[in-house]
Amino acid sequence: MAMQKIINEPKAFVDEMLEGVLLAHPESLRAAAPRVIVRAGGPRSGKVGIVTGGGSGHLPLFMGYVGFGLADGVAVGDVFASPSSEQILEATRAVDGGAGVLYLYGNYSGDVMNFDLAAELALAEGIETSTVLAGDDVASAPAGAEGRRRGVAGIAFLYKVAGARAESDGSLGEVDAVVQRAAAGLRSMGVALSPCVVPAAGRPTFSLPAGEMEIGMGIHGEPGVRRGALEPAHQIAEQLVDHIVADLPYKAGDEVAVLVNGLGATPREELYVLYRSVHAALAAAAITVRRTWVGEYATSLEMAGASVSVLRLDDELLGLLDAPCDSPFVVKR
Amino acid sequence: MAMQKIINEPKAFVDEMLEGVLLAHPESLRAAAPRVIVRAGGPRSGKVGIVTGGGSGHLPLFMGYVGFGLADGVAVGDVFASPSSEQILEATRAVDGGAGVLYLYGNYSGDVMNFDLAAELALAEGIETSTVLAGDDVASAPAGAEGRRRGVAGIAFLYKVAGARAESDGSLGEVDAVVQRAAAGLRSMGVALSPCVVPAAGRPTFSLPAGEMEIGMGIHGEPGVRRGALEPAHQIAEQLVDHIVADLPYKAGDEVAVLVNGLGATPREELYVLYRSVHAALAAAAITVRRTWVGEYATSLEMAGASVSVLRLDDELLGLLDAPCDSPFVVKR
Amino acid sequence: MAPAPAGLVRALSAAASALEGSADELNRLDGYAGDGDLGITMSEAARAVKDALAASQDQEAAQLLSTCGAGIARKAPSTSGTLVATGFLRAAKAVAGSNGHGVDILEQAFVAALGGIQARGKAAVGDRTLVDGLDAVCTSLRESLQAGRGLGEALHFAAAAASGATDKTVDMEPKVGRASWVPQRAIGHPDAGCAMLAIALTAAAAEVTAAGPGTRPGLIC
Amino acid sequence: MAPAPAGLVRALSAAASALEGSADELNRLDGYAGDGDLGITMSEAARAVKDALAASQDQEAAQLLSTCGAGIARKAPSTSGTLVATGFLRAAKAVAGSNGHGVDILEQAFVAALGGIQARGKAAVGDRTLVDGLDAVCTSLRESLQAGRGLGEALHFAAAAASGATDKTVDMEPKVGRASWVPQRAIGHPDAGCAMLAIALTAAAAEVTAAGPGTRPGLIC
Ligand SMILES: Nc1ncnc2c1ncn2[C@@H]1O[C@H](COP(=O)(O)OP(=O)(O)O)[C@@H](O)[C@H]1O
Ligand SMILES: Nc1ncnc2c1ncn2[C@@H]1O[C@H](COP(=O)(O)OP(=O)(O)O)[C@@H](O)[C@H]1O
Ligand SMILES: [Mg+2]
Ligand SMILES: [Mg+2]
Ligand SMILES: [Mg+2]
Ligand SMILES: [Mg+2]
Repeated sequence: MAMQKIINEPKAFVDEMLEGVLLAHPESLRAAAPRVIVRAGGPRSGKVGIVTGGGSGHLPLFMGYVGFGLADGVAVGDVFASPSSEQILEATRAVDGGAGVLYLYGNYSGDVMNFDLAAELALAEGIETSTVLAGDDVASAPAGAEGRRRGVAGIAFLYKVAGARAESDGSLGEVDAVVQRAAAGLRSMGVALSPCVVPAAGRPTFSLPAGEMEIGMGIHGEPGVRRGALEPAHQIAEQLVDHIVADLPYKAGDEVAVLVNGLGATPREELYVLYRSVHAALAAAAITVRRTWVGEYATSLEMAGASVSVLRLDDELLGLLDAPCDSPFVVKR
Repeated sequence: MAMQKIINEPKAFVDEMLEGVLLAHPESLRAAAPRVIVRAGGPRSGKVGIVTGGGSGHLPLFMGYVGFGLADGVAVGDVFASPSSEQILEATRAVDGGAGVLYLYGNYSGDVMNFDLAAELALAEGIETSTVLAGDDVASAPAGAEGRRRGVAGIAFLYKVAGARAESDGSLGEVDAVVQRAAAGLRSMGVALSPCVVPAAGRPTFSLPAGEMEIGMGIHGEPGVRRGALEPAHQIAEQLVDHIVADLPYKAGDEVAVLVNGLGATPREELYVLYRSVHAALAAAAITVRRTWVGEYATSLEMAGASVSVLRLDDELLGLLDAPCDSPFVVKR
Repeated sequence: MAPAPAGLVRALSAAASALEGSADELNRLDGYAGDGDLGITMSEAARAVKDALAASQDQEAAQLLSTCGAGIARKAPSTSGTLVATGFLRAAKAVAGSNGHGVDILEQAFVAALGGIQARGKAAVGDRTLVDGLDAVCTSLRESLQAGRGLGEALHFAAAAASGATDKTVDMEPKVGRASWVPQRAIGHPDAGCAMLAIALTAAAAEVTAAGPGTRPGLIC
Repeated sequence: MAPAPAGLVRALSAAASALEGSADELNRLDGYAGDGDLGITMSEAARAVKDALAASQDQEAAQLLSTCGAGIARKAPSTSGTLVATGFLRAAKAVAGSNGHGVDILEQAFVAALGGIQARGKAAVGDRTLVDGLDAVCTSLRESLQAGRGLGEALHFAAAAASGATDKTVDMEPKVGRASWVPQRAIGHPDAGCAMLAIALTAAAAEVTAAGPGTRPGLIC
């Protein structure tokens, strides 16, 4: 399998991508240091800063969530690899407006270690930080071991909640608390239909024969919970919703927001076919969908597949979801 | 090649997709008739209505451009197939606010015939219409035969211009005139790296060996102008820009908006790598990029590849591009 | 109101079946320089025709043709589908306003269809479209009329004329439609829309000839 | 300020080369239940070490170890890269504050590295990580110290201990990191991080033994 990619030297992929982003969106984004991107406007004094980061290859994750009503800065790793603590520290310094900085990112041990290290270094410089991890993928560890779960597309809801609360001048503790509450009621699960190719590796991350699918696969191609024949959309939807609803558990009468996320190569049309059955499966569990996001919110290069995320709502969370946000990648009015 | 798709019965694909869209976005969209989608709010009296339409499989095209500051209604065809004149007429009736209706769609003979037929039927009912065709693909016919060119992703700019002018209460003639001017200064060209599979057909639309690319391919897999070995991103960018700039011709000193569009499976990261070189190639021609859109604005299911569109700007067009718009698929603030 | 003649019903049904059976071939021909969907479109059109026929018991010929046209326009709104629908609708009008009986009314129907299709599609003879086939069919029907041929024979001549026109398109450059975007790729293959017409007419002619003595010979009335 | 001993430079260089040469193998092992990138990460780490060595002429041992750690942290910030970087930085501190000469200071360095890695990664012995290998190495170095072994011999024993610990991981369930998400898929294969430690130590031991009489025997000072 040759790489059907529009790239130059694989080694230059991340840096050239960043150059392109900065050329395309100079009014929105600027580089505070190599591979450290922040909002062009700089930190607003008194606002809690929000720093995120992770591997490249997941756009709009993570950089795409740097913008008004979202995060303030991002440390950009190599493809599917953690950024360094040095980059995270640079981002932290650049977005600090004196009210402390929230670290919001996915639960991967490389990222955790580097963010923790950066937090220690930031504190030594007098910048207080607080951390919320997205660990929404129910396929990655059983109930009772939630702390070990990896973060996937559901983090999009957390950025929205965190950013809106920070824009409305919440304190670091207040922002942290509402995002923790959101994270506690957030569950995701996905299905992969084809692998992707990391440019520097030049080979598919895994092999999946045509006609098969893998339920529960991670966004870097981490093995899932079950591989089998490709099933119709409605069966896929039912399984994903069953796992998600069984896990929290969501109760009849709950109101939720739903995200149907494409992993990269799956057409938007298919995401809506999937959502149709997700909606029905949730309705069957007497769970009401109040808000629906459908599209690419966290990808794995050109992987085919989709994930479903469900966020339990309360009035405050609904209000924060409805607040406007604006980045070159994610806009809500 | 099995179909690695999240679907149910291929025959039900379009209707199930539409059900999903309406379930996901009830506050924004409603069905005025089978496969006829309009803005939920109904027509605003005195505003020029904008109707579009075309085959399915191109989301966000065409339905995604129904929203505030964009189009008002869409006739949804089968995958890659024209909608019927009956659907177009229904959309026309549903969006008519008494100020006439602009038909804005891509130059494909099936669509042209059905929109023309609908226009005759609408006129018989007392609804005045006017038509602007997107024919931006320079690869589809030589200079001098612009009228035969097919429409591709550049139409996104035309929706933006048309919708903004209509929201600011332009007359049908005024809206038509500014969109015609935009269309006259709009050029696009693309490259395909892999085919897509139409669900009802079950086979790839064309075959393209790994390691090859086809420059100038149409968004339904229509043959392009040249097939050859896959080249680095910067060479692809230079060729696309050369064709585009030579065609209008854009002059040194011109200001333009640029759209780098993904065809479906190509990661956003690659689109930015491509934009980096597009920007450089335009700068080398002394053309200044004032606005940049990067993402999926017109897809071909899971086709891999990208297109570049260039819109010559003047003050009015720039202002219309910067006006807000809001649909479930396309939001600008 | 006289019900549509059995010959017309059988001819249309045979043409529809032949198009369904040639779907892959038509997709293939349309694929050389077009988008490879003519077989899909014509299968939809064939289904629309069969639906119209199934509900045709009491309809007269003009009404049946008009129902076919409306159904095709609704179900198969591609370039060729829309044009064929236009052809049916124009033929229906011509038939309703005529007192012809045999080959004369068939000729009037096809001339009307061609006129409507050219008005809608703006293709000239020689542009390498189904207009080339239709033009040859109209010429052939006029000759059959002058030669005093019977309906079945005239249909066979018309089918042969459509096939001949199709063969001629092999070396022609497409001037309109999708195929005109890459004209050189079409050369060496017949035009798909023209081939479609030949397939439909050949099947209709064979069916009318095969129709036993129990069926009424008239096609239109 | 004494420059770093040639033995240390050669041992680090040999370990780095061995890791680069084992990249595919390490990717493969990490792929069974992880994300298959340990070889890529360790190649980056090896390059960072070599860059540090190339600029090491006048650095003393503690400074060289610290430069290695900082370089790895910057260039290879994955789980294992960050942990290895932490290990180097802690070892550097231990070495700088010690008056040891031979196996004693080596043991102090490894104990400090293990402590730092456990503080950062929160893995216990038995969780099936490189902590298992490091723990076995520390035990082995303590024994070598008590047994009065020389530096080269102690290093060989340490490498053997790391290999033995790696073998033991084959039947162990992963309790932390990526592999813990699909613990059953790891069984039957050794832990990749543990294997990485064994490969590095084996190469270092071989290099130190092979070092001719012209080189200084000391590893740290
Ligand atoms: N303007 C036209 N007038 C008459 N026939 C046309 C015209 N354009 C195309 N055709 C015919 O239609 C055929 C293609 O039909 P179809 O596949 O339905 O078109 P598309 O897929 O482009 O909508 C061509 O082979 C040609 O015979
Ligand atoms: N918490 C931890 N503490 C110590 N070692 C760990 C820990 N988590 C993982 N490891 C080691 O790291 C190895 C994987 O490293 P690496 O591939 O760099 O991780 P990742 O790709 O998940 O960031 C594992 O084989 C294991 O030995
Ligand atoms: Mg990794
Ligand atoms: Mg078509
Ligand atoms: Mg076609
Ligand atoms: Mg790994």
